[in-house]
Amino acid sequence: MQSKVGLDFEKVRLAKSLAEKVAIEVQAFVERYTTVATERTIARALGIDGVDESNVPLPNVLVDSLKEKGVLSQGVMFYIANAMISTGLSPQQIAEKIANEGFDITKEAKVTDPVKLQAAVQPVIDATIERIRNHRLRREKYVAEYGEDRARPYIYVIVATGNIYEDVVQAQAAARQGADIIAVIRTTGQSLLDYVPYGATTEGFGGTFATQENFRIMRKALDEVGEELHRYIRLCNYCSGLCMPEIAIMGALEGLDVMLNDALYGILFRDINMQRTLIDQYFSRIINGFAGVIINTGEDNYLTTADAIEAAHTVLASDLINEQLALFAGLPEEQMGLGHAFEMDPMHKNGFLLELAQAQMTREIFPNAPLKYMPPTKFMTGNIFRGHIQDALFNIVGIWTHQGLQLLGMPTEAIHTPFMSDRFLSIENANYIFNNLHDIGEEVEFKEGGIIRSRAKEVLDNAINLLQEMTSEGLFNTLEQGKFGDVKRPKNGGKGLDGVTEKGANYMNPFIELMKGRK
Amino acid sequence: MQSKVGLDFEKVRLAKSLAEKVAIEVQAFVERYTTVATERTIARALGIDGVDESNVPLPNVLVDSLKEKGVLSQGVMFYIANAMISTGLSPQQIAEKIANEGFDITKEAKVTDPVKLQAAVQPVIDATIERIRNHRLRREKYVAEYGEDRARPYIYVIVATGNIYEDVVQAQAAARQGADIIAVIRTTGQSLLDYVPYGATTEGFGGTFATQENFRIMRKALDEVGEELHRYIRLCNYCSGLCMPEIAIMGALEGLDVMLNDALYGILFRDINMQRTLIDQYFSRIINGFAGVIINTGEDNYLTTADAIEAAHTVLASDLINEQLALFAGLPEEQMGLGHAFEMDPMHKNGFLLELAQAQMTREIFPNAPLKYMPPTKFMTGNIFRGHIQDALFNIVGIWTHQGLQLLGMPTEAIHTPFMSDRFLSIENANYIFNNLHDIGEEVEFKEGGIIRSRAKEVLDNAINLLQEMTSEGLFNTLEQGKFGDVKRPKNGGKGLDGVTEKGANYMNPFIELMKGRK
Amino acid sequence: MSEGLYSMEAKNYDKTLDLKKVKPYGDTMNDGKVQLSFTLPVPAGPEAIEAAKQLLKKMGFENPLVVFSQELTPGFTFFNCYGSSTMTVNYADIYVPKVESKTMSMEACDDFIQEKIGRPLVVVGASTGTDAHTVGIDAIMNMKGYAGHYGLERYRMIEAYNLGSQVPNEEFLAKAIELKADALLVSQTVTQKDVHIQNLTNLIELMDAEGLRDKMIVVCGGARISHELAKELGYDAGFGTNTYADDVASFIAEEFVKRHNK
Amino acid sequence: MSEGLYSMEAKNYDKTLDLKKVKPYGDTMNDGKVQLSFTLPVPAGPEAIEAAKQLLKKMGFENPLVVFSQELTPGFTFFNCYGSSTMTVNYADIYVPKVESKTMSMEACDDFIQEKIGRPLVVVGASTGTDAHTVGIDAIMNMKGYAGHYGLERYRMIEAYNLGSQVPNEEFLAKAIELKADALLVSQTVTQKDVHIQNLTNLIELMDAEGLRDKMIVVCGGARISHELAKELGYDAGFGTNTYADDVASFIAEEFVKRHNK
Ligand code: B12
Ligand code: B12
Ligand SMILES: Cc1ncc(COP(=O)(O)O)c(C=O)c1O
Ligand SMILES: Cc1ncc(COP(=O)(O)O)c(C=O)c1O
Repeated sequence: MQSKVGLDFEKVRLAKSLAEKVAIEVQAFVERYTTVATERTIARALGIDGVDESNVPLPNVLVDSLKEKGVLSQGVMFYIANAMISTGLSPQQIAEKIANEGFDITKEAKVTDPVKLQAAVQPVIDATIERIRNHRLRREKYVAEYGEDRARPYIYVIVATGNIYEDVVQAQAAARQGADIIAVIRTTGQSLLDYVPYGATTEGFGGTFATQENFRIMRKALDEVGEELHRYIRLCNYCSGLCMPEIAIMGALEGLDVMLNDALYGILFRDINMQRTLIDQYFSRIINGFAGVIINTGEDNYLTTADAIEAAHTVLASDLINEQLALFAGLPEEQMGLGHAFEMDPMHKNGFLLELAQAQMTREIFPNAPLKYMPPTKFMTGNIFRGHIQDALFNIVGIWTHQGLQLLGMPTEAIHTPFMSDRFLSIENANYIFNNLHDIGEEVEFKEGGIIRSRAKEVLDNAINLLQEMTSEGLFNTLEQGKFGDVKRPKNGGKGLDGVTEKGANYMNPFIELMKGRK
Repeated sequence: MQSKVGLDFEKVRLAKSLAEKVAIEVQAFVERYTTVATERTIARALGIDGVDESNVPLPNVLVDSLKEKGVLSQGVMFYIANAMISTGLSPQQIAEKIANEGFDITKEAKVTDPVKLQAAVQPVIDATIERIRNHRLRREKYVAEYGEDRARPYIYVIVATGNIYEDVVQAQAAARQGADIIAVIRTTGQSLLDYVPYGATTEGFGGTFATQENFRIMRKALDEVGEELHRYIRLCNYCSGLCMPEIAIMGALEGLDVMLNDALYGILFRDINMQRTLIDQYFSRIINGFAGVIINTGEDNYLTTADAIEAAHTVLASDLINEQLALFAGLPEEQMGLGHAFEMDPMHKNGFLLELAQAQMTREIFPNAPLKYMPPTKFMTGNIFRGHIQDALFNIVGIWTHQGLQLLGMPTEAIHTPFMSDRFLSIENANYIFNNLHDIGEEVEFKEGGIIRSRAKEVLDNAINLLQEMTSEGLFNTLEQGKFGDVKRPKNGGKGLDGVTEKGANYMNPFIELMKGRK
Repeated sequence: MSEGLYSMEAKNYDKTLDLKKVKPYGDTMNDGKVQLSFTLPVPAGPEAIEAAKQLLKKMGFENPLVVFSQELTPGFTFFNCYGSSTMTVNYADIYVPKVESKTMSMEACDDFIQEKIGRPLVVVGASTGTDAHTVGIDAIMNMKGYAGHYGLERYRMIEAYNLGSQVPNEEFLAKAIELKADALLVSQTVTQKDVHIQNLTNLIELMDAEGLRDKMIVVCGGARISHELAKELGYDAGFGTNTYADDVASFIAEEFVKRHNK
Repeated sequence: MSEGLYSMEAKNYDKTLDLKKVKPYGDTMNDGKVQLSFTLPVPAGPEAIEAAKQLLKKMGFENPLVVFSQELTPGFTFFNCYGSSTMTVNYADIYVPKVESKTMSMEACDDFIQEKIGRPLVVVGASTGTDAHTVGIDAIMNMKGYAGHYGLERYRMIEAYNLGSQVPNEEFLAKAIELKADALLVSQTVTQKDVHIQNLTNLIELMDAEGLRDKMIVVCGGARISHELAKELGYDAGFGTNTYADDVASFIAEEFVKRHNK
């Protein structure tokens, strides 16, 4: 490939190998541990669902009972398999028994032969694997039938009424107007809950609870409107946070297509403990990889706290690390929605040229990734008219550099979560630009030694320098020093560290084997 | 010069020589005639101003009296000079005498020696020349003192309240927001009046009367705000129409900077007789040339009635002819605001690339002309949000291809003449884009054989074909056939033909000699 | 663990749609959300923002929010605002008069005229008064048509005369009489200071005076014309944006048959 | 010849500015022009347009004009409208309470504190409650500052502690007591369902309960915070957009001196 911005692909290779070094260290750490969330995920993968009398989800009941007894390190799978052998009950029945009768699952755990244990749970595991695979096939069938114009970014919009039924109205309206991906924004701070709420929900703040029932309702609504429109409409939700792998498996079970799935986001912007969430991330990405779900990473957020010109290289460095971490989890490049953003001060002279350079550079460094490109947010104001143009420039860069998932900006970004009409105006904006400038990327070349090529080189060079430092410092220290997003996070600070345990002797998670890197 | 769109400059030369042929024929015709408007212009240049009891302007009183007596062909200058010699009165006093006392100026016209006649009027002529020159120097002094960024188009906005005093408020507001040129739109249909109203006016429809007093009021207001801002603010008005040279001289006397000045516009869009207005145009352009006034031509209008993709070459052909006609009138290239427009259906796939091609092509074909670039109007709707983006794309093409005068589009184009806030939003739009994409034209190259280069070639080729036809048909026939703007106009149809007369034996107009091609 | 992080109080208004009391919709039924922008002739500052909010309250908005304000020039401040309207509209009871003809294709219309009338209809159109806009009337009449709909000149059973723009009403009528027009088409684009109302009214008065009003079908059109307005002014029909020749031709043909129904 | 082509009737309203009766301004004083956009939960069509117009009339608009309408999804129609408001505001009588301190430069402020107080002031800030937005409080406190104004951490005579975001009020107060804070800074960005009002009120209640309210200067800020609102909620001052560290530092220093004025 010939680089349009004059990238030196030797340097790109260097950057990737440095990022790999950083990631190897993280990965070595991560594989030694499990967390309450990871264990609840296994519980869900074994078919455990529902809540107890006081609305506590059964996976929490189960995992908390193990934690209280200090045996979480052996993992859910070990105890459930044992209990299935000893009681003949299904995992769900076992969980209900714990909730209703105070059944002590740890007492009966006598079998330690992994072969026997695995045999006991195999039918349940197979059912889960089958269900996830069927959703993947369902998606592939729709896409094959309807087709799509891959030269344009997907039009990606959010709905955020707080009420899943109102969300459906908004989502179907958006699909009819031209949206390709609907993201149901989670209620404020759900990422900090150490459980996933249950059932259909109608009250949230600036977003709707991510629940399995809500996923199901929206999936159905989008399949319906997709059939009406003869276009496959993708559904997106958020698994970053304290329940990362749990939401991932719920999404996989309900046929979601896109998941925000990034430990770094949680660390930096939600003050979630870094050890906890990096461990969770590993399993969550294995699941998303297997389910054919595109993940999104959150580097775009760095530019909401740090300066978009000064800190552009931190976005790239983080994307490179995220790529390596995703590869370790067996997630194919085609599912890596690595994040970046259009966040420069609109008053910056030639700022558009810098944005263009960065977007094209990112495109070329990750040629197979469906890059997630985030709109201006920081410099959006109550002036919706100017805001609409900022979004138009963002859309121009999107079509020009073939971004993958274009999260549309809304003119009312600085004011409120989108009205139905805001979304209409934004989709109209994107459709207009994507069509009217459709082939501009193929038409235009960038001058040697110009602002654009120089900028691409500068950002890559700076990212390499940062990665070089990181290979000696390690990711954890780098985060402690505030290199990303100007936010400093202590290794043992933040939320959720008490949910982490080293894996014990009997620990088992056959899903990793079955799902990692597979379809 | 290297063409960015791969233009063949041999073809450009061919096109210009064809256009010259068309123009020569027109010019030969034009020089043989005079008109009531041209004669009123001479009257004004001799200092005649004011109105009679029934509000008829004195230049009209004078010229009508000659026309009634059937001696218009000898021209105003001949009679005034004679009357000055015989009565010792000034031209103004003579005109008043005609208005008040029914004085018959034709009776006393005995002197026929041009040298004697010229000597009589010389002091009056000198005063006029001096006054116009001083305005030119005034402008040059301001511009030298304040400086300007010529890499960006001038920001050109209209005011159109109907009330000159309200216009001043709007104009000063616009200047403070960043406007470089203020055009005071004329009241609807003033171009069809065969006189120029007198005095300050406060009631017009969708525009304010062009009067000499209104020019003076606005000039003063703009000089004031320019001093406040330390930027020279240009004033624009309209002389196309039945009073073309008359308004030109009024503008020259009051220090206007830009004048819409195009016979073709009047013919096609106001149904003004083509002979009449082409004759008037000649003198008007001589005046504008001398006064340092940038003229604007109206080719942009063609695309409001014809299709912007199909008819692009008619705009170019007409610009080429207008260039030649302007050169015949001694108007330097640096004052030729040749018109073109961004008028494609926004839903056209890759339409932006075609617009870009045409704008760059026009830029290169007229490298020294301060091209006037008109915004989308035809495809503007009541959707002001989408409209604001259409205008943003227009602004992008403007900065990218270094247009000269960017007449800003207003989001409310399809709704009403601009509110103060509409203008603010439009100027904000342009300032944002011009700064944020400032050097894009230098950064970017167009692919060989791509859509952009092919389009430029196609339009130039089609224009050459059309000009080739026109060299045999002549301009008049071409207009009769509806080749421009899909509008057909008969040679003897339209308004104002009865104001045309062949020049007589004693006819004289020393201003042509004194002003044409001079400073 | 299960204690919610946030209070979950319901939005405290009825969220069902009542067509007798329709309210604006932001993202929830009956939330009343409206966006407004305007300029006030006062300098920027907290007092200006307060003035804008008071204005919104007078218009019946709850929770007025000034999200942007900017002084445009000394003494004039621009605002962008949001608010929840407390006003409702009885949509169920709205009745708007509409052109009642069914639009036929060109071929169908020609056949209809041939069969029911047996001779071509004469249609004379113009952009009248001081109005110089021709694109609208051209869209309806010109051979080549508009947006894929052929114009009246192409109809086999319509004899169409397009007089162009800036045609005074007197001239227009004279020509109509001369051509024995069955129908007149008047286009009006400029509406500033209601110049179109005056001009349209004037034509009907002239026709009344000459006893012609009942002899011809008279139709007007333009971006700001509605059927309702046209009826008020004494026209047989009015057409706004997104009208095509087939709409007009069908109306004229059907109206003609209705009138001459033996 | 002199007969005008057009009637020249005056705009028939008073065009002088009366600050007791301020009206929106389009391009002429008192023309009342306002732009509005909104969605109604009804299908597109003439009835929808009529409904939009009726709504505008109820809001007090004359000549309501629907210039654009589009069905967003079946049953929901978006409108862009213009109208002339008949409402007026008495601008002359508006009084808005404002922060009364004079903003000093960082150096001047440090000198002022040194001279009048003689010791550094302790300032503790946070984005409290469930609010995760830190950029606002960082803009005020961080060393590097914001838009060219250094933050409080850089002030020689201010000891600044930034506790970050999502800090519960209890924790915030505990820390303030521990650090012997002279002033508290609370940032609130999320305002959905008035969560900020509840959270801000709760802090003051806690302080009252512990008898701390008079011992500390308490200031809040955020994009949707006004001084007026802050005062209502029991704070000493409130700061909105375009606030910088120097505004806040000056206020705190002057207020401190005022209170401890012997
Ligand atoms: C093109 C144009 C021009 C061209 C006209 C070229 C020409 N030969 O027509 C030129 C440049 C000459 C021009 C001049 C002026 N214009 Co002009 N112009 C426009 C523009 C950009 C487009 C109008 C158009 O062609 N629309 C496309 C046609 C197809 O749509 P339509 O007319 O609505 O027609 C459809 C229907 O309404 C209907 N229809 C129309 N007529 C009829 C008749 C019948 C019988 C039927 C059945 C149906 C029907 O069918 C058509 C097809 O669907 C509009 C802005 C805009 N974007 O709308 C301004 C606009 C109309 N112009 C405006 C103005 C003010 C002027 C000027 C007065 C400006 C000036 N001071 O110089 C002048 C003078 C005009 C005059 N005396 O009349 C204003 C009018 C404001 C108002 N509401 O009063 C507008 C809205 C721009 C603005 N924001 O100021 N203009
Ligand atoms: C950056 C950002 C984020 C970042 C925050 C990163 C961070 N660490 O801060 C991230 C991505 C994490 C985020 C998350 C969310 N956000 Co957010 N976010 C924004 C954004 C784009 C910019 C805010 C900003 O940084 N402004 C710049 C600063 C400098 O301005 P400022 O805060 O107004 O501060 C100035 C003054 O107000 C004042 N000031 C502020 N605080 C204080 C305090 C004192 C004492 C003083 C004196 C002065 C003062 O001084 C400052 C300097 O002048 C806005 C949209 C926008 N363009 O405004 C949305 C926005 C604020 N977010 C919003 C929402 C809804 C959310 C989420 C809830 C979305 C979700 N469902 O996931 C989440 C969760 C947040 C939570 N629980 O709090 C909404 C809030 C709507 C509302 N009014 O309630 C907004 C308006 C976007 C929208 N249209 O929906 N967001
Ligand atoms: C990677 C990632 N995950 C999750 C979120 C949203 O998380 P929360 O629900 O915490 O707001 C974001 C928001 O920007 C994100 O970028
Ligand atoms: C060359 C030219 N002259 C004059 C005008 C305006 O003339 P009128 O006053 O007739 O509207 C235009 C308007 O577009 C124009 O392009």
